[in-house]
Amino acid sequence: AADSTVKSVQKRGYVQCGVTTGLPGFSNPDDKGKWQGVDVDVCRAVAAAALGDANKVKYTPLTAKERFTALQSGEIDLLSRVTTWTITRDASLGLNFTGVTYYDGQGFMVSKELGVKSAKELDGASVCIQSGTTTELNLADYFRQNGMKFEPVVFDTADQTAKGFEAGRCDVLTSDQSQLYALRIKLSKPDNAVVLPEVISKEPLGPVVRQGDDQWFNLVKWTLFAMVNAEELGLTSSNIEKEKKSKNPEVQRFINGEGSKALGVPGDWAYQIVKQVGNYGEIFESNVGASSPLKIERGLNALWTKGGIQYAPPMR
Amino acid sequence: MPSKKKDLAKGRTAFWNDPEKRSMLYQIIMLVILIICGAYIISNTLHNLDSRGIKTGFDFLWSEAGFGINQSLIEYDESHSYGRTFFVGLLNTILVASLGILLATILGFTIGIARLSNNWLIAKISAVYIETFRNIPLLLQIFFWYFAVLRPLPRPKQSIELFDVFFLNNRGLAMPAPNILEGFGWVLLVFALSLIVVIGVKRWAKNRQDTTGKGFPIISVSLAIMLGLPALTYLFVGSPIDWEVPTLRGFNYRGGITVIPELLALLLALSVYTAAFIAEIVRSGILSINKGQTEASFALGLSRPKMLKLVIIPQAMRVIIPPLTSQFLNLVKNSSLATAIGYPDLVSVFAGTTLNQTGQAIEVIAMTMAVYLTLSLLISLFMNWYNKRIALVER
Amino acid sequence: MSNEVQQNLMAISDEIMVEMRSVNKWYGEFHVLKDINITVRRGERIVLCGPSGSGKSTTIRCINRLEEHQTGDIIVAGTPLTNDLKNIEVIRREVGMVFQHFNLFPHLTVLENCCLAPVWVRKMPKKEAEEIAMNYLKRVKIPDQALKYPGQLSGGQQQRVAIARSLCMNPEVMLFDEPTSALDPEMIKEVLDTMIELAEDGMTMLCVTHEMGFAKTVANRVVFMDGGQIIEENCPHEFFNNPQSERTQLFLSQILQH
Amino acid sequence: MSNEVQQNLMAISDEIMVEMRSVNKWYGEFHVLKDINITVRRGERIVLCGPSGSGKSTTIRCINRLEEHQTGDIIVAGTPLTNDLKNIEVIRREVGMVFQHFNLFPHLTVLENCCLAPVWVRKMPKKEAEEIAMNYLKRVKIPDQALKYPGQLSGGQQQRVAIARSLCMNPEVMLFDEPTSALDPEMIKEVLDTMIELAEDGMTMLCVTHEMGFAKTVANRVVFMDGGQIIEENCPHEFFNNPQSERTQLFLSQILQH
Amino acid sequence: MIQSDKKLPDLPPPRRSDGAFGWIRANLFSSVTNTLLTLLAVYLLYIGLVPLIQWAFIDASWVGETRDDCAVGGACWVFIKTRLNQFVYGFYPEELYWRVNWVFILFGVLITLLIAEKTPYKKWIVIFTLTVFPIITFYLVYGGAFGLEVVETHKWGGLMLTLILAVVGIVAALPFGILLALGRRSTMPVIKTFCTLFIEIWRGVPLITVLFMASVMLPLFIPEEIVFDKLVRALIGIVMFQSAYMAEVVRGGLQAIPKGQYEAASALGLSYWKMMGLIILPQALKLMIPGIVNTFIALFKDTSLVLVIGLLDLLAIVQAGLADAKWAGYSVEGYVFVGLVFWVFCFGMSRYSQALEKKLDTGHKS
Ligand SMILES: Nc1ncnc2c1ncn2[C@@H]1O[C@H](COP(=O)(O)OP(=O)(O)OP(=O)(O)O)[C@@H](O)[C@H]1O
Ligand SMILES: Nc1ncnc2c1ncn2[C@@H]1O[C@H](COP(=O)(O)OP(=O)(O)OP(=O)(O)O)[C@@H](O)[C@H]1O
Ligand SMILES: [Mg+2]
Ligand SMILES: [Mg+2]
Repeated sequence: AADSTVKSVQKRGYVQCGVTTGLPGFSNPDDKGKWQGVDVDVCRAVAAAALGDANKVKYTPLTAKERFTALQSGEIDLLSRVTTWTITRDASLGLNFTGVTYYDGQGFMVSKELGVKSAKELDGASVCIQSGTTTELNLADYFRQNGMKFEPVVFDTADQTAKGFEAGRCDVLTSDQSQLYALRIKLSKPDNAVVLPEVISKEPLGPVVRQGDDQWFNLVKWTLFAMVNAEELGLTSSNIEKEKKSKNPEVQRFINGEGSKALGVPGDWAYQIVKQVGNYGEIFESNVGASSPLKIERGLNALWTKGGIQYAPPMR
Repeated sequence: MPSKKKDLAKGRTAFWNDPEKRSMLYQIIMLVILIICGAYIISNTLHNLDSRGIKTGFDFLWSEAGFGINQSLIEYDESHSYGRTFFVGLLNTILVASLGILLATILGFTIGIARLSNNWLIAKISAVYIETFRNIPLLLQIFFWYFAVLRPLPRPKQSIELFDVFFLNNRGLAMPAPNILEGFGWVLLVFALSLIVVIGVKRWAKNRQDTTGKGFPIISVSLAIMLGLPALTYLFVGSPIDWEVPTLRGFNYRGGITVIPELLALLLALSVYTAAFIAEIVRSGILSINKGQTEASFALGLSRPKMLKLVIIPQAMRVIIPPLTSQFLNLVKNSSLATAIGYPDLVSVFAGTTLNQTGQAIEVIAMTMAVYLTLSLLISLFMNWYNKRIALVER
Repeated sequence: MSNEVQQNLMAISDEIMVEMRSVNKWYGEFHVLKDINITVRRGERIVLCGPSGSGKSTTIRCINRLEEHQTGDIIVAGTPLTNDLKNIEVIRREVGMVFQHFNLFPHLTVLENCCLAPVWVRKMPKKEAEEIAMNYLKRVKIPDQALKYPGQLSGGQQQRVAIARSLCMNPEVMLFDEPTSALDPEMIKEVLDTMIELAEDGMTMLCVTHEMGFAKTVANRVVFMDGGQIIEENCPHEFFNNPQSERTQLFLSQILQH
Repeated sequence: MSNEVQQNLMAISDEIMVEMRSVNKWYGEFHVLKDINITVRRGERIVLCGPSGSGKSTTIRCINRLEEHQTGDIIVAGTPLTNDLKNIEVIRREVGMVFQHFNLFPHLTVLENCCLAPVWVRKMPKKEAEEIAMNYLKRVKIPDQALKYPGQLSGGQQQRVAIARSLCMNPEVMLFDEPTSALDPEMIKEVLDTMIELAEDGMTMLCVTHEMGFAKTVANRVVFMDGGQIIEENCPHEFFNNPQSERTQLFLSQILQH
Repeated sequence: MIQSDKKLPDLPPPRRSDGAFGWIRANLFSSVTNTLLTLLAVYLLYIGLVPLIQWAFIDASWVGETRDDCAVGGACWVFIKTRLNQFVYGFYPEELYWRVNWVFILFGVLITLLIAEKTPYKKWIVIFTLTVFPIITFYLVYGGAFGLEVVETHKWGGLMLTLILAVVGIVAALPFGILLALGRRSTMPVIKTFCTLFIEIWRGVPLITVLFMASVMLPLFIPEEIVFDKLVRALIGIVMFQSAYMAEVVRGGLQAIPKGQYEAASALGLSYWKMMGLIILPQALKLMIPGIVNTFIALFKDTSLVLVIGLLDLLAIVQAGLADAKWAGYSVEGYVFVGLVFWVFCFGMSRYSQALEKKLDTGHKS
């Protein structure tokens, strides 16, 4: 009965975006309160596409356990909060995952002095973990499968989890690997902690929207694809102005905003994304990659052309 | 005033002037408004649920939970159902709340009485205690205690040991757990018997005290009987309990019972905080007792502690109970802050992880609120009953 | 009747039960008791009277240390009243006190009220204490109320329970602080009668009261206080018929007119 | 003086101001008022007396619906007292009431106490209400206290304010429920004097009181109640000197002895 | 037998001959138990206070900009100092602090005027505080009129947010509380039942579940078109919760008004609402002030719970600051600071309410 989300976002003038309560590299307020990170840039990209202005976003910090309720209830338009794509979530929570912004896997971080080299040695360990995550489920599976015991110590937020780990409440902190790196730099002595090599699960992280609004779903989905495609096409925030004159038909289609009618957004939507936010590679590098404190390798998240699995359907 | 008589003839009361009919009307209006509001909310909710593709229902309670919980009073592991997580959380809430009530009451009464001590230093320290702890948010205190408890405790390898069976470290306090073997029934039987004996001895001792005035060391004797006889039987039937002593294996002590530090910290925070309020209640309850009662007790030669015990506190209880009840209720509700430090209470386990894994917000929140309402109601009922029982008999 | 009672009264022994020697007391800066000297012998019955605020209550409350005096000596049944808790304890056992507002313990039955101190202070067996209590309750004529609570009794009955409660400790001296002034007129008599009986049995009594009839009937001496001092002290006959001081005369004229 | 006042009083008209016809009232199962019949004519002054708990207060509180009666009719100044809020409102405007405990509004000054009802119930302009109030305050002899708060006045002064407050509504009938019994003896007179003056001015009054002097001085009739019934009703002279019923005699003997 | 007929002089009380020593003896060592207790207390104070003072003052570092300026072993107040603005204003734009400051100043002045004994026109100040002041505050803090730039609520935080939540919560809860209390005392069964249920249900559930509901579930219950700000939703939750508590305070106040006041008012012909508005509530409200202040203290402390729904109140913003790797390891200082701020506010208020209670106790005899 009501407007589609695209319409109501445009009427309202901003995108309501659910993010974490603070996870460096993904969504974290700096000391001025300005939000930064990959997830935040996704929100900004959606705003750039829908409204032409990447700054028209309101962030709602959510704990892991609030996030789906907040999305279901309509409090937020878009959940961009390191959320793992699983079948239950996709199929039975009334939600739709729009794609994968980051291919992750669950790992372990231990304190160096324990001298543990492999996750297989963790029998009987206390594990700090964030509540309401797939991590919580994977962990149980992994230990059960390997016939090991563990004691879960469950916290509400990433910060608290790190605090608990630091205070020695547990031997291991488990989370998605990217987050482990992010949390590690929050420790007072980051060098005392090591991330174990094992990856025990697939954690494709991506933005989520409510089911039943295909236009909005498509917009978010194609915002992601646009960013990947831009990287593939070599379009960056600095060169896209110049590339406007490019002869490459693919670039032209990109800049002219193929599909804008159906998505219900302005014609330069893809251009605005790259112009104001950047392409996927840029976002990755500046937030979690080499030019960030996290220094995470591209790995799986490299373009399919470069040995990774980031692949976007063509824009035509 | 004949003019008045005319238009106010009896029996022709306009219905809005008849208080009964008027109140009827008000109530009907109120009901209608309530029903409309209710219907509006429900229809909105249904519509919203539908348009957002959320399925409702309690089926999820029977599906496998798949996550671990680090403290459970009933058997639980990942393969149990979400429904069971509800009971795990519920029991954990009840555990911390009831221990908290017990501790807070003891501490609160002690400090409330100490506040009135004629030792200047003690009175002042109690005052400082009260003013400090009741004026700082509980959440902050919970964080404080958590880190205050965690920080000085060693890692498991360097545990503080007591008698080689208790081990204290930052994973908690590991204690031996009893494994009951065959023959233990005898011990229980003897224990029951010794209870009966003790009751008999108590009767006899009271009788003797009443008739001859001679006291009898009833407490030590009954303790001896209650502990000694079963202990002898225990040895006689060949120690039918296998104490499972925790041992350090891998990262931590295995086996036995572990009291996790979250429980300890939460318990400390809740009881220290609530005790400050209870102390004030106790103090004002005591002060509300007429000065004449104190004077009469002194005039009879009672000492101060006896006066408090026999005369003042029993009377002050009447004044204390109602506000004490609301402190108990507050404590139960405040135990929900457990979630801040990861103690697996109802809010943390059920309204937290389970809600999140299943996405059934309405059902889960409704069940959680119902639990707190029920707990509150039970406590109120009990305290009201108790208060009635101790009410003064008057003409 | 006056004579009759006076004749029935037992002789006064020479033993001094209460002695106050130049006692002074201040409330903060306010000088309430000025140089009070009172001697009470065993078996004596003394009535204290005087206008409101003259320090009567304060005087008798000093005797069992409900108030602390600052200078002067108070000696009760041979024990000097000092800061020593032991002495205070001893004295309080020997001295019974009855208050204007009864001050019964409302959460205990009449019998329990009476037994409380014997059991907990004198460590008497409960059975024995109850027997004694019943005896005294009979004496104040309310044995049938023993199992009721104070709240269920009339004011006069309550005051009689208070008297019985004090008697249960078997005190050497009884202090009364306006025992009838909170009572309705019909009840005053029953309490006064109880007190008169007590006097007939030879109890040493120190009694603050405005009941001049009682003073005439049983007192050996009447002490008149005003402004924190003792103005006049005399046997009742002289005191009422031939008051010496002007202030006494004024007081008597006011109180007897009433 | 009695005769003098009686002579000064204005004649009683035939107009019936209050009529109670076989009024019955129960509190739960307890039958408090049994078949009460009272007729008060304009200018009449009636004193209700009787032992405590006999239902005097209840009777007069029924007249302005502070209590609801269950059977029988009450007609006040021509208006029948029914469930009709309009009627109740009309009656309350015509009937002033003075309580034992004054019930002044402690958060308002004396003047505001007096003006409240005229302004809010009679919708009188504030100026006018204040003028009237000052008039009545003069009449009860405390115009100089107008700006004080009730808490700053003595009991007697408070009761006179309460009377003035009622008068400000210009009532046809005044009800008094033991107006002097919460007062110290010195103050009783000032309130009684005010009431006597009011009577002299011809106010219709229904008064529950134990002040027999007042009854003798101003009452046209004395009504004696016991156990919820009217036992006897007579002019004061007959009532006091020649009581008919035994219960009246007993009551009088108790109350006059006091 | 005249003892003395002349009036003896009033003498000054004897000075304690034993001075301070006597005081100590009487108050600390009057008996064996007392002596033991005193010694125990002194010992506890010694092991508790000495390290605390050492840490908080003697070894503490006060000046500097970064963690390197902090000495080891003592408190590092530098952390608090560098972050103080954020702790007070949250992420409110720095150049607009003056707007918040004006509100603080105005609020302080109004409160002082209200608390002071002899302020003239107190009634008008109360009305101003309850009506005009909130509007001024709204436009100053939020903006959006008179050429003031809008500052979104998600930028609000710190002490400012804590105060806003608490003050708005209590002020808005008062009218609801009064209605609920009147309803609960009503003789009409439907209204009475509704109000009783409403009050008891809200009082029976924990605030964090209420906040959780308000923050994520409220949109489920209202039409999709209506959107509330997150802060507003938290406030709705707090107000609902608080009005139930307020209703009980009001009910207590109403019960303390003697029956005679109702009777006198009815006898004068006042209708129910006039009686309530003119006679009963003005008196009851005065009696309720201590209760209201106590509720306010409770609410003020409870505002810290909004951190579980992601609002950055004082406690949350300090915690966020603690998460900054640059300052890792100074959490104790952070918590001590928050504790101290809350304590100062709550202690001040509780003293005020105690003083009021005492005044009412002695001053209400009429
Ligand atoms: N605790 C106290 N602090 C200060 N002054 C007091 C205290 N108790 C009594 N007073 C004052 O001491 C004086 C004597 O009081 P006391 O009660 O002994 O008088 P009283 O002769 O018993 O009078 P009454 O007949 O009214 O009982 C009075 O002026 C009284 O106001
Ligand atoms: N609200 C009530 N509920 C039940 N019984 C009541 C109530 N009010 C009064 N009564 C009873 O009704 C009877 C008459 O009361 P009422 O106050 O009219 O007596 P009264 O003649 O005015 O006595 P007093 O001289 O003591 O004022 C008494 O027995 C009283 O206990
Ligand atoms: Mg006295
Ligand atoms: Mg009466």
